[in-house]
Amino acid sequence: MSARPLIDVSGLPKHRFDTHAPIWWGNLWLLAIETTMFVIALAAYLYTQQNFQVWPPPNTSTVYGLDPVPGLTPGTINIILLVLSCVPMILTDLAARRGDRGAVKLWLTVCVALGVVMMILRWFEYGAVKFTWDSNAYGSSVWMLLVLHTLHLLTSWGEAVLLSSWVWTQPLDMHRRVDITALAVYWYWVAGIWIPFYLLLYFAPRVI
Amino acid sequence: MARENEKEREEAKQDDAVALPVEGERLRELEETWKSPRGVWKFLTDTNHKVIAMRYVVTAFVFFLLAGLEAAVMRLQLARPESRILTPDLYDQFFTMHGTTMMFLFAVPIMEAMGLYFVPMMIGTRNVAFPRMNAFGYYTYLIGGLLLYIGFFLHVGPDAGWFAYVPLSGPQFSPGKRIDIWAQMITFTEIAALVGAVEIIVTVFKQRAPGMTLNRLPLFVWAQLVTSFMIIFSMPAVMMASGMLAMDRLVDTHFFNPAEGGDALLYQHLFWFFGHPEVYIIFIPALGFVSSIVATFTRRPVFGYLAMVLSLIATAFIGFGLWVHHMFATPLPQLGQSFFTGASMMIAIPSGVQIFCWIATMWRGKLRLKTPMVFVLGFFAIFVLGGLSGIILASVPLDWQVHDTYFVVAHFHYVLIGGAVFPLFGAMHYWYPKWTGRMISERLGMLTFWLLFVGFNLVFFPMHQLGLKGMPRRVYTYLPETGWGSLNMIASVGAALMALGVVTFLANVWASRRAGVLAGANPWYADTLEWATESPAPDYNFANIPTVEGRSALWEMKDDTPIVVGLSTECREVLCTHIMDAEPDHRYELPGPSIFPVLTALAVGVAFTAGIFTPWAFPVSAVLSGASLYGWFWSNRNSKNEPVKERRARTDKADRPSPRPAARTVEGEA
Amino acid sequence: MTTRSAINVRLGRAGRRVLGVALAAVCVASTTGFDANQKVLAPAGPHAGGVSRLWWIFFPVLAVVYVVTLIFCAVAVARGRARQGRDAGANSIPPPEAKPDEARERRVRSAVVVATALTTIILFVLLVSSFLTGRELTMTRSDAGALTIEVTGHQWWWEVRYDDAVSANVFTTANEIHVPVGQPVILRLSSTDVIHSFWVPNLAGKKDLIPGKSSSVWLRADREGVYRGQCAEFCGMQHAHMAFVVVADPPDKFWAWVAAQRQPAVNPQTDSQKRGQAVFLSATCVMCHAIQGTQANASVGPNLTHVASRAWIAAETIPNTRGHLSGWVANAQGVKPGVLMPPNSLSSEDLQSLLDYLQSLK
Amino acid sequence: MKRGDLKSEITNLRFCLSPSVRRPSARACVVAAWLAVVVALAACEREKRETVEAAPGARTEAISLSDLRPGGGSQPGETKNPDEGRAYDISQGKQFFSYYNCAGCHFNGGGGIGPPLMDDKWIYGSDPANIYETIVEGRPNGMPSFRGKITDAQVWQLVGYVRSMSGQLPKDVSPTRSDHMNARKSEQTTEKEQPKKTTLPETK
Repeated sequence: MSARPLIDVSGLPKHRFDTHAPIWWGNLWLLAIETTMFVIALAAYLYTQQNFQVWPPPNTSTVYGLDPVPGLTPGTINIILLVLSCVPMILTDLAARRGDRGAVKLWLTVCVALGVVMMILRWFEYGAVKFTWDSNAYGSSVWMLLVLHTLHLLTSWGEAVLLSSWVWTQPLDMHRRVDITALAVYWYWVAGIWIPFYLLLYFAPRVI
Repeated sequence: MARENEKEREEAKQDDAVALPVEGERLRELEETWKSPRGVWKFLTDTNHKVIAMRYVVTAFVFFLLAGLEAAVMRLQLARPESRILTPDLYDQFFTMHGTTMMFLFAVPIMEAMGLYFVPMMIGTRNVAFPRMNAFGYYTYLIGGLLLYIGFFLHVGPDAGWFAYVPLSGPQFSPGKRIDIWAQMITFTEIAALVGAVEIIVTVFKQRAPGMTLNRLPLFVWAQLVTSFMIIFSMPAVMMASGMLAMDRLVDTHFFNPAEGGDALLYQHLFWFFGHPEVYIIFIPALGFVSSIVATFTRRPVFGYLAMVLSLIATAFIGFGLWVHHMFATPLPQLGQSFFTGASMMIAIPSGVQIFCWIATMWRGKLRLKTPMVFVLGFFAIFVLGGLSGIILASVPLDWQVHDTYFVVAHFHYVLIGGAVFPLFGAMHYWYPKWTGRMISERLGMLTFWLLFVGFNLVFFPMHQLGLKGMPRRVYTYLPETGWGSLNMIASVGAALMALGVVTFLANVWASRRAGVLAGANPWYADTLEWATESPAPDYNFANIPTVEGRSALWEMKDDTPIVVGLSTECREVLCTHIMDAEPDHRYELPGPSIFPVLTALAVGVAFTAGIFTPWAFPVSAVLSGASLYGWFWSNRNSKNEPVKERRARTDKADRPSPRPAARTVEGEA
Repeated sequence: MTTRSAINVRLGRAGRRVLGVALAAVCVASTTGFDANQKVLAPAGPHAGGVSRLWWIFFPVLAVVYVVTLIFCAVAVARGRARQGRDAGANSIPPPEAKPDEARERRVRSAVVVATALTTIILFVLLVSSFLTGRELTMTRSDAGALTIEVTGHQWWWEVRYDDAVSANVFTTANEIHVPVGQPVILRLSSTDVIHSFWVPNLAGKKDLIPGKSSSVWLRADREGVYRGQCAEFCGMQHAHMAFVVVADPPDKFWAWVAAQRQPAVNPQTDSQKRGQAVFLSATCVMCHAIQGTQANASVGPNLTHVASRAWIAAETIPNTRGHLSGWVANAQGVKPGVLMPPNSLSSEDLQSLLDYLQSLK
Repeated sequence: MKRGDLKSEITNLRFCLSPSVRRPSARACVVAAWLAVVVALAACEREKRETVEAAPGARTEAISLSDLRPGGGSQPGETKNPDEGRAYDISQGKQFFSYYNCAGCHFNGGGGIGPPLMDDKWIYGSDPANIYETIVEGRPNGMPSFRGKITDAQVWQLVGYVRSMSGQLPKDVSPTRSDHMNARKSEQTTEKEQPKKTTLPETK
């Protein structure tokens, strides 16, 4: 019997970026799950809308205020910041691809800091909502969307903290470089998914 | 059976011994690297996909037995009119637990588990893409299931049915913690399902053996892939529904309170947007089992590969477009309902195509009627009937009459037991040798089949009739005047037969594990790659990653089919290939055993269990799971820090297996 | 081993055929033997009639499809086994056919294509017939001169209110819906608590009663009779005992019934009845029930103004006899565990008087 | 295909084999042990639903009523509500609260014709026995006596519910929101009021 031909893979690289990497695909499908959850929350919001004569339903809370639409200022500042925070994240991403540990350290830390600011702003965003989740179904939907997005904000921030603590203390190996590019995708998603929902929660009731 | 080809095997062994001398040192290194930890520690830290999947299978089967017991008690209660074996309160808990367990704790997990076990083996890789996440998934599932059953034993069993319609399941009409436990358990076990789905998709996308293009993917793997996509897009709906229900009950939101703009129908839409795809999530993997078994026992590939794959995909797509047929009796516009009638009937076409293709395969093949194949024939007889009664349910006017009656109960048991449990039993007989290294008894297997088949039809065929005679489902008893007594009695007798069938199966599993004929690598002479390795497979699955030259990987393997070398034996390295054409792309190192998956699952579990009682559980859980994720991440470093040589030196004295005898399984038979 | 199991299977297949025949016999036998009037396939009106007609289109077609599929399956098994025997002998395994012969495959392929096309055509026919029936059943609703009845679902009984332009003519009863033969009736459905589903199989398909939503169903009884119906959506502990009847009477009998129902309750005649009324008004009964013409006007439980005219009590769970009524009043939980009616510990004389009174409420 | 081909089929897969035989260890026993622990725990009665009530017997004798005086006096103390630990009974009480038109005077606990029930002021005492007596005996200024109208079991359910309105019961038995208009905070989210004794309101 003749010897079998061999395919020697020992020369192949140990890590590759983007669609080559399993982590990229894992990240993608997790984001698909999250997106589906947001879409379903959106469907619930719109479904609820058909049960009200006036939209948004008039607010009766004299304690917190009468405005039935979430206050605009903190939310707007926050989304601008959220979109802007993608810039240092892009820089982190590019630095990770180059393997430039210094740049990764710098820009990732900027992202973490921005994340803190955004979460503080999100606190004020909650404060600008003058109704509660137990006022009516509208209140429940608005709060659910806000909390849902905050959870993702928190998660992406936690991941950034985790990776920056690694790059500050450990050498930047290929494994972490791929991880950082995956984090970047998540970060863009957290910013991107909020744009339509920001328009929905803050502008649609004001405009229509 | 295994003896029949002993001669050939002996010859083969000799040839083999000449062609491929055992590479002792390399194999020992592989074994060392991939070795699972032992003892209790192993249970908590292991990340081997086979171990995790087998845990899923065993746990899910235990839940199957529990749910089956619940069904048996219900049948006892319904055997005669006005019997008082169960109080209505207990009966409600029993049928809710039965449905919930069968759907969420048995069917979905066990189908995914079969995928987690065999997908990596069928595509020729050594583990799933994210082994620790896989372990995490199992623990979330286990905690969710235990939560539900602990609740049940503490009189806190859910009692609003497996679809828990609001307002009955809402805060006003279901006081106490019963439904809270149900809702949290749903969310929690769905996390496991979603994690498993991501595992399967990424593993299939990135870790196929060289040469296994998408066009050569075994139908089993296609079925698992399609199912995983369905899980990704349907499970979030039920997580949101159960989450909103829990919020309505715990923090006074108004999603389903009509007085404050909420809507009871919103819940039904969300639930069935998941609930109908759920049926296909259970059923499509079973189609994969059927395809594997049919190919093996007809000695040819399944007829119409492309048609089969397209049918699977079509079923998945259409499966998302017919949820409203569960809501035909609600006040919804007529025109919309007609659309869903069309969609519901359309799904019969892809299912039909698959049935026709299998029949064509048998027609053109060389059929061996072993137990797995007989279960597949039982599947034909039962599933086709269930599919046809499904067409009746798809019709709006007919559904007005048979909806929520025993006709529906009959229908979905024909579809789910016929379409999923019979193939599953077939699959368990089929892959038993791969799991245990021994053949399962044919004689007991046939007995199991006949008990289940006759019992099943006795239980569920009369239920069609009961439905037409006006018996609604979910009634804890009925009046003698209704005349439903005799048919119910027949059904209950059948249930006893089915129970006997399951007992026979368990006895068979137990006895064959001890005394079964040794199986060898490929006792059925099947064509997929899981049979290209020892039974049971070693921790690293394959000594060499194989390559594939056709759809029937083993049947089309030639003497000069290449094998892959060069993967490190010093760390858990797998080969990543291109997503479409499966060309080698890069090597990828998988993490080894870790305690953090179970810690993380426990930390998240705090939120879902204690969260029923206090909102403080959520911040506490966030901190705990944050900490354990930190450990997870930090420990996930490349093992090059500790080369295998040192590790071996360290563990050498401890539990190093003694030098293996070069025993071959065939010798064991003699 | 193989031979033995082959024999098993051969015997088994015959066995399966016998079983199939037996099951079919059970099926036929149970279709013909009607016990109670709660049958889908014994229609007494156009709504259930339309569905029943549709059933008799669907059922034979699907039955034929089933039988044909299984015949093909059986033949395929027989052929496959024969080929196995031919190619490999009795005890051995034939070599696999990894690349089946193209020409032969093509012949099979056309058979599969034909089968798929046939499936599609059959489904299309069924779809169209279903659609037409559905349209017919919803169009007939616009019949003029329909009688409107409001049906409200409660855990676990049915409140039935007959509307009238004159408010004095409006009356309420429970669990018993009387309709005139031949006249269409529109039932406006609502629920006060959870989702119920109104279903009277001999007359119409079911319709859900969803809190916060309005729905209605129409029916017409073409034959005199008493048709039993039952809640079809799980609604809690006593879902099993939430039944009702639709009594279809000739119009004159129906209107006589209506006239009687519009009357307030008869005054107690005997001493015992008078004492019974006093018991009713002073004990727990009055907290939940109404009797027109007395102070009792609560609407938590069924209206008892003409309770004695009803054939069953407790949502058609027990016959309205003195013994059952007495058991129900004394301890309703024993009959329907979980029901909201509490047990009543009345003295024996009080109970007998109360029963005398209730039984006088014709 | 000939026999030789079959042989080569078998040979072909040999290269992937490794020569070890292992048994996977199924952990059914672990799961079984878990379940055994669970069964052992199954003594908790918190969610039990008693559907067959004892027929009300000598109910008013259960509590000595004589020394209770408005605005103070001795507390019976000993008498416990049998239903307070069970969410089902509290929710039944909530249902009866609306069925028996308690809300007609007390509204949803906010008070109106009758005194509010969700605050910290208790004219006749906040103990279960006090509330029981208020319901059974009635009180001056309009609270009617429900003696004989409501069964004992239902009175206790009402007592439990009334106490839940001011947050006196554990959160896991108090009801959450109803499917009604959102008129007040739910019983479960009401913080526990510290009961104060109050004197009788002046008669108008």
